[in-house]
Amino acid sequence: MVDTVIRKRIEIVIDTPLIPIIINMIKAVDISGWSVIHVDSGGGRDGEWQHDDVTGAAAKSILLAIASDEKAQALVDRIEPILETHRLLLTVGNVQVIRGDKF
Amino acid sequence: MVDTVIRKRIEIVIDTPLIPIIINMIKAVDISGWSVIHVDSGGGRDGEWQHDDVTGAAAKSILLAIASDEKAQALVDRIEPILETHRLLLTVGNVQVIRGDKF
Amino acid sequence: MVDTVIRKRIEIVIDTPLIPIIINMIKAVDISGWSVIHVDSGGGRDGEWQHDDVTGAAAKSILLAIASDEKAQALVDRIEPILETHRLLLTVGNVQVIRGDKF
Amino acid sequence: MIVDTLTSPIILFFVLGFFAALIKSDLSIPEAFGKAMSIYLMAAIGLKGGIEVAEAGFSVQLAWAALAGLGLSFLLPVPAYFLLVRFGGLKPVDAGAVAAHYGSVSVVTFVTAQEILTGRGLEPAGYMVAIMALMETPAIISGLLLLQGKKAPTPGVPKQSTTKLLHEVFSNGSVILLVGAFLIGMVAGKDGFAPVKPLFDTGFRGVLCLFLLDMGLVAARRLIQSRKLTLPLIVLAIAMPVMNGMIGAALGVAIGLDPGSAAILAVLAASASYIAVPAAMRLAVPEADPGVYLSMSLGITFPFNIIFGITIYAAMVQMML
Amino acid sequence: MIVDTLTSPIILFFVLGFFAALIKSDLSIPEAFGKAMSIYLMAAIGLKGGIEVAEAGFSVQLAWAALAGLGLSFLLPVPAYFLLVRFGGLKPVDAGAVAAHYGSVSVVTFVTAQEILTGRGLEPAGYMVAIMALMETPAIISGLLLLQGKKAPTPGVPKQSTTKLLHEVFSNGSVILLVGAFLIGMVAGKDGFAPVKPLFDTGFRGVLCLFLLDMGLVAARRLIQSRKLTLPLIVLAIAMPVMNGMIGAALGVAIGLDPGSAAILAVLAASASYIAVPAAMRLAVPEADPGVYLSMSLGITFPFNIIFGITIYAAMVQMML
Amino acid sequence: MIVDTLTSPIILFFVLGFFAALIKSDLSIPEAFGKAMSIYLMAAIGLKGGIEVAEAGFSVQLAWAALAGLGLSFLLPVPAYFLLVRFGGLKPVDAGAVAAHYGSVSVVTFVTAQEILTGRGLEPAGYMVAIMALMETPAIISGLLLLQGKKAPTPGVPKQSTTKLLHEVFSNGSVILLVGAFLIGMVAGKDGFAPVKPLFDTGFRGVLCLFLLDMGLVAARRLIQSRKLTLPLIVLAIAMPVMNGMIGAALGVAIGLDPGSAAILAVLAASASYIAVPAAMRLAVPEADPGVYLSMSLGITFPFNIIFGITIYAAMVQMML
Ligand SMILES: Nc1ncnc2c1ncn2[C@@H]1O[C@H](COP(=O)(O)O)[C@@H](O)[C@H]1O
Ligand SMILES: Nc1ncnc2c1ncn2[C@@H]1O[C@H](COP(=O)(O)O)[C@@H](O)[C@H]1O
Ligand SMILES: Nc1ncnc2c1ncn2[C@@H]1O[C@H](COP(=O)(O)O)[C@@H](O)[C@H]1O
Ligand code: NA
Ligand code: NA
Ligand code: NA
Repeated sequence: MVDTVIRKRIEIVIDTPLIPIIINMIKAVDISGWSVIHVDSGGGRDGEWQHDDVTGAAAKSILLAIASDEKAQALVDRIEPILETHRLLLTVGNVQVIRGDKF
Repeated sequence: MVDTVIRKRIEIVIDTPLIPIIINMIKAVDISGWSVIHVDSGGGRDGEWQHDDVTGAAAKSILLAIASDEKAQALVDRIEPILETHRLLLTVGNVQVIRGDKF
Repeated sequence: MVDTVIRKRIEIVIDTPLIPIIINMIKAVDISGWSVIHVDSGGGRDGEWQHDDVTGAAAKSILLAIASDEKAQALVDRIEPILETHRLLLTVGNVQVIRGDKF
Repeated sequence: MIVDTLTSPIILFFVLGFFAALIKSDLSIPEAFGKAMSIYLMAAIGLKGGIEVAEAGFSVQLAWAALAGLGLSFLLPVPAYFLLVRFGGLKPVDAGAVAAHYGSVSVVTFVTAQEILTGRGLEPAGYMVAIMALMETPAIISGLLLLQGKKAPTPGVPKQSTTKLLHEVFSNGSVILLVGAFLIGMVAGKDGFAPVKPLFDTGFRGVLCLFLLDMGLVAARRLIQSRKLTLPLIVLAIAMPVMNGMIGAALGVAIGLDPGSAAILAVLAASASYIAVPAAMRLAVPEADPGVYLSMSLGITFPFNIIFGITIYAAMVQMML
Repeated sequence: MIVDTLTSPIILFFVLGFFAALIKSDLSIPEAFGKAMSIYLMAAIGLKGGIEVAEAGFSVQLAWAALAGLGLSFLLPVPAYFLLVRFGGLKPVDAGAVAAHYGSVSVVTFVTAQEILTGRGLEPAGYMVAIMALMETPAIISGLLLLQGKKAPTPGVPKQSTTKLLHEVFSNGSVILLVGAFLIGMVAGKDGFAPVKPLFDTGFRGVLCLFLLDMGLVAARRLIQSRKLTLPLIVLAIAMPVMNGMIGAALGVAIGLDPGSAAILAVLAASASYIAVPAAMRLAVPEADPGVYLSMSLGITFPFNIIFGITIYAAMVQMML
Repeated sequence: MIVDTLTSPIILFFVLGFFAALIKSDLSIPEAFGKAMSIYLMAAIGLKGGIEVAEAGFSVQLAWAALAGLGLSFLLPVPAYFLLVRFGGLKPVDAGAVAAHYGSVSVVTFVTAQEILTGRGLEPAGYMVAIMALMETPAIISGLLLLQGKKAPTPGVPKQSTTKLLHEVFSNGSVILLVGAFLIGMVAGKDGFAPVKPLFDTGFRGVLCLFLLDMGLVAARRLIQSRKLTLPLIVLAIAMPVMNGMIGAALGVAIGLDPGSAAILAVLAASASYIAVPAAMRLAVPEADPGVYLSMSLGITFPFNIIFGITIYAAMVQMML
C-alpha cells in the first residue's frame, strides 16, 4: 500500500478574465501549479449565463489548485479581501495525495 | 486567519439535456447558484461516449453546487427518486467556505 | 432522509493522450465508470500551457472516477509506479453517495 | 443508379468517415465545426427554398404537400410504435421514443437527397424545404401521445406541462433557423440574395462533403458503441424507412407532385431524426433509453438511407408514375 | 431607407437571431464558430482597407480622419461619464466602465454599416478600417483616467501598473489582427491579394449574415438576462449613440471627408464596444458590474445601431452637407 | 526569392501570428477552428492530388518517389538520433522521440511549399500528396526501434504491443483523411470534382492564410514557454532540416523527379511532424519529455522551414540539376 498525506484542494469559480489576478497570487504563495476547468454555463444571484457568447467578458471558469495546508491558508488570506468585489466563489476541501512533498 | 465554515459540495454527472430538470430543483430548494462543467467523454455500464457528436443527446455534463447541509439534504431528497431513471451520478462532499452565510 | 455511504472521489490531472492508459487500469480494477473533464489551461513546474494548440500533444484533462475504498486503493496502487514518469497529479477525496452498492 | 451515387464525392466522404470509425481511427471533427456546418447548411437550404418560392409563388401543390407532410409526421409514428412493441420487443416508453424519431425527419438526408436528385435532373420544388421544417415536430407530439398513461409519473417531478412542451417543439433551433432563413429568402428574393450567394450557394456542396464525413464517423461510432441493438431492431431500422418511404412516395404521387418533389417527400417520410427528436425525448421521456433510439436512427437508418434509400425511394416514385 | 435596410439579408439574419432568443429558442451558435467568424471578418476588412490605401496612397484626409478618430475615442467618454453618473444614477466605477465602452467602437457595427452604405453608393474610404483600429483603445485609457482616485485600492492587490495596462491595450487581439491585416494588404497590394481574394472577398457578406445571426442571439439573451437596466440607463443607451453619432458626423463633415467616410465616422463614434473594452474593464476595474455595461452596449445600443442607427447617422451627414 | 516569399500574404499571416505571440498579445484562434482548417486543408490537398493522378495515370516516377519517401521517413531518424544524443546531449528516450519527428513530415509545411513553388512555376506532381501520407508514419516505427531496450519497462504497465502500435500508426486520423480524400479524388475525377470545387479549390489559399496565422501564434508561444531548449538543440533544430532537405533534394534529383517534385521531396524530408508523431510518442514513450520535441519541431524547425527553408531547398534542387 502506498503512503498518502492530506493536502488541500482549492476550487475557485471565477470570471475568466480575472484568472491572471489569482494566478499571480498562486505564484506569490509558491503553490506548484494550477488547472483551469472549462465551465459551460451557470446561475447565481446575478441570473443565468452561457459560455457561448462572443464578448467573453462574462464567461466563467474554475481554478483548481492542490496545495499544502499552509500554502492554501496563505492563498485564502490573499483572496479574502477581493472575494466580494471580484465575485469569487472559493471552496477548500481535503484530499489525499501520494508524495505530498511536492505540494 | 480567515473564518471558514463547512458546506456541502454537490456534484452530479448528468446527461446535458436533463440539466434544466435539476436546475429547477436547485431553485426550488433555494440554493444560491450552480455551475455546469464541460465533460469531454466518459464510460460506464452503458459503454463509452465522446462529446463530439452532432446529436448532443448523449453529451454529459457535471453540475456543481455549493450549499448548506440543510439545502443539500433537501436537494438530495428531491433527486433521489429520479436517480435511476435519469441515470444520474450524485456525490456530496465537504468543503470549507468563507462567509458561509450566503449559501 | 436518504441513506448514503462514503466512497472515494479520485481525480487525476493527466495529459490527454495518456488517458487510455489510465482507463485500462480503471477497467482492470473493475471501477464502474469514469468521466473526462475539459481543462482549458494550467501551469506547473514545466511552465504554462493553453489548450488551444493544434498539436494536442500537450493538452491536459481531468479524469474523475468514483469508487469504493478498496477499488480506489487498487487503482492508486497501479498508478503509483507511473506517477512520476507520466507526470500525473492524483488526488483522492471522500464523498457521500446514494446506493453505494453500484461502485 | 446506385453506382452513380457511389461515385459522388458527397457519398464517398460519408463512406470514408464510416470506414475510419470502423477501423477505430482517431479521426474526429470538432463538435463546434460539426454544429457550424449544420447551421450553415440549414441557413443555405432555407434561403434557397425561400427564393424559389418567391419566384414561383404559392401554389395548390404547396398546400397539398404541406398537408401531406404534416399528416405523415403525425401518423407514421403510430404503425411504428406497434411494430416496435410487437416485433421489436421494446418497452412502451422506448417504443414511443423510437417511433417519434421515425415520424420526424433528418435534415442531412434531405440535403443529400436534394443534391443527388438534382444531379439526375429530378430537382425537387423549392417549397419542399418548408415542408421539411413542418415535418420536424408533429412526430414528437404524436410520440408523446402514444405514451400517455404508459409512463408512470416520477414522484417529486412535476409532469412536463403541455404548453411547455409545445413551446419547446416550436422554438426548436433547427425549425427556427430553417423557417427563418426561408422567410428571409422570400423577402430578399433573387436580387437581395445575390450579394450573399457566393457563400451560401457556391460553397454548399463542399461543406456537405465535410459534414457527411463527420456524420459517417458519428454514425459508425454509434453503431460500434451500441449494445442495445437486437436483430429485430436492426430489421426494423431498415424495414420502417422502406415502408415509410413507400407511403411517402405513394402520397406524393397521389397529390400530383412532380417526380423530384414526390421523391423527396418519400425521403422525408423514410428518414429518421437524430437531432431535434433525441433532445426532446431526452427531456420529456428520460426513462427511455437513448442507446436504443440513437443506435437505430443514427447507426442504421441514416447510413442505409444515404447509401441505398435515396435511390430506392426515387425508383419507387418513378415506378408509380 | 429604413425599409431598404430591413430587407437586406444581413439585417434580417440579425432580426432572426434576436427573435429566436426572445422566444427562448434553443438555437445557438457554438462559441468557437462565432470567434472564427469574427477573426475572418477582421482579417477581411483589414486586408481590404490595406489594399485600398496601397492603391490610393496616403492623403491629408487620412491624417485628419486619424486625428478625429483618436480625439473622439479619447473624449467621448467624458460627457458620457457625467451623464451616466448624474442622469443614469450609476456609481462612479460603473459609470467609468460604461463610458469607456461608448468611446470605443464595435467592429460588427462598422462592417454592417460599410455594407449598407456601399449598397447605397456611399462607399467609405479604405483607410477608415485603420481609423477604427485606432479608435478601439484610447477610450479604455480615458475611462480609467476618469476613475483615477474614485476606485479604492483593494488591500493585498497591487495596483495594475500603467505600462502593463498600456501593453494590454495595444497588444489587444483585435487591434493586432486589424492592423496586421491592414499592413499585409498594403504590402501585398491588389496583385498579391488576388490568390486569397476568393475567400476574403466573395464569402464576406455571407459570413456577415451568419455572424449577425449570432450577434442577434447574444444581444437579445443579454437583454433578457439583464437585471441591472433601469429606465434612465435604457434612455442613455439610445441617447448616447445618437449624440455621439451627431458629433462624429459633424466632425467628419468639418474635416472634409467624403459622405461615406463621414457617415462611417459617425457610426464609429456612435457604436459601443462589447469585446475589447469589456475584457479590459473586467481586469482593470473588477468592482464595476459587467451586468451594467454589457446590457447597455450589447443589449440596447448594438441592436439600435444595426437596425436604426446606421440609417440615422447617414442621414445626419447628408443633411449637414 | 526570399523577398518574394516575404511579400506573400500566406507567409505574412504566419509572421503576424508569430509577432502577436512574441509581444504577448491575447490574439488566439479557437482550437476547434484550427482543427477545422486543418481538416479542410488535408481534404483539399488529398482531393487535388487524387484528381491529378486520375488525369496523369500512374507512372514510374510515382513508384520511385514512393520508395524514396518511405526510405527517407524510415532512415532519417537514425543519423538524427545519434546527433541528438552526442551533440544535443539528450537522454536516449528523448533523442528517439525527437528523431521520429524529423523523419516524419509537416502537412502545413508541405502545403505552404506547394503554394510557393506553384507561384514560381515549379508545380510539384499531383502524386506528391500521396507520398507525404506515406512518409507520415514509418518514422514513428523507426524511432521506437531505436529505443528498443533503451526504455526500462514501467512496473505494472504492460508493454504496448507492436500490433496495437502499428494499428495506431496506420489508422492515424490525418493519414486516413489524406489517403481517403486522395482516393475520392481519383474515383470522382475532374468531372466528379466540379460540383465541390468551389469550396476546396477557390477558398484554399485564404484558409491557408488564416491557418498560418494560427500556426504562427502556436509556434511562437511554444518557443516562449519552452524551458528545455539548449543552444545545441537550437542548432540541431536548424541543422537537421537543412541536412535532411539536402538528402531529400539529392534523392529527388537522382531518381529523376521534375524540379518541383524534387523540391517538395526535399521539403518533406526537411520538415518535422508536430501532430501525428507527438501524439504517438506521448502514448508510446511517455517518459520522453514533450517539452523537448515540441519546442524543437514546432518552435524552431517549423518557422525556419516556412520562412527560409522552402526557398533554400528549392535552390538546392536547382543547383543540383
Ligand atoms: N498543484 C496543482 N494543482 C492543480 N493543478 C496542477 C498542480 N500542479 C500541476 N497541475 C497541473 O498539471 C500540469 C502539469 O504540471 P507539471 O508536471 O508540474 O508541469 C499543470 O500544467 C497543471 O495543469
Ligand atoms: N452555490 C453555487 N454553487 C456552484 N456555483 C455557483 C454557486 N453560486 C454561484 N455559482 C457560480 O458563480 C457564478 C456567479 O454567481 P453570482 O455571483 O451569485 O451571480 C454563477 O453564474 C455560477 O456559475
Ligand atoms: N464511477 C464513475 N465515476 C465517474 N463517472 C462515472 C462513473 N460511472 C459513470 N460515470 C459517468 O456517467 C456516465 C453514465 O454512466 P452509466 O449510467 O454507468 O452508463 C458515464 O459515461 C460516465 O461519464
Ligand atoms: Na420520417
Ligand atoms: Na463609440
Ligand atoms: Na522529415
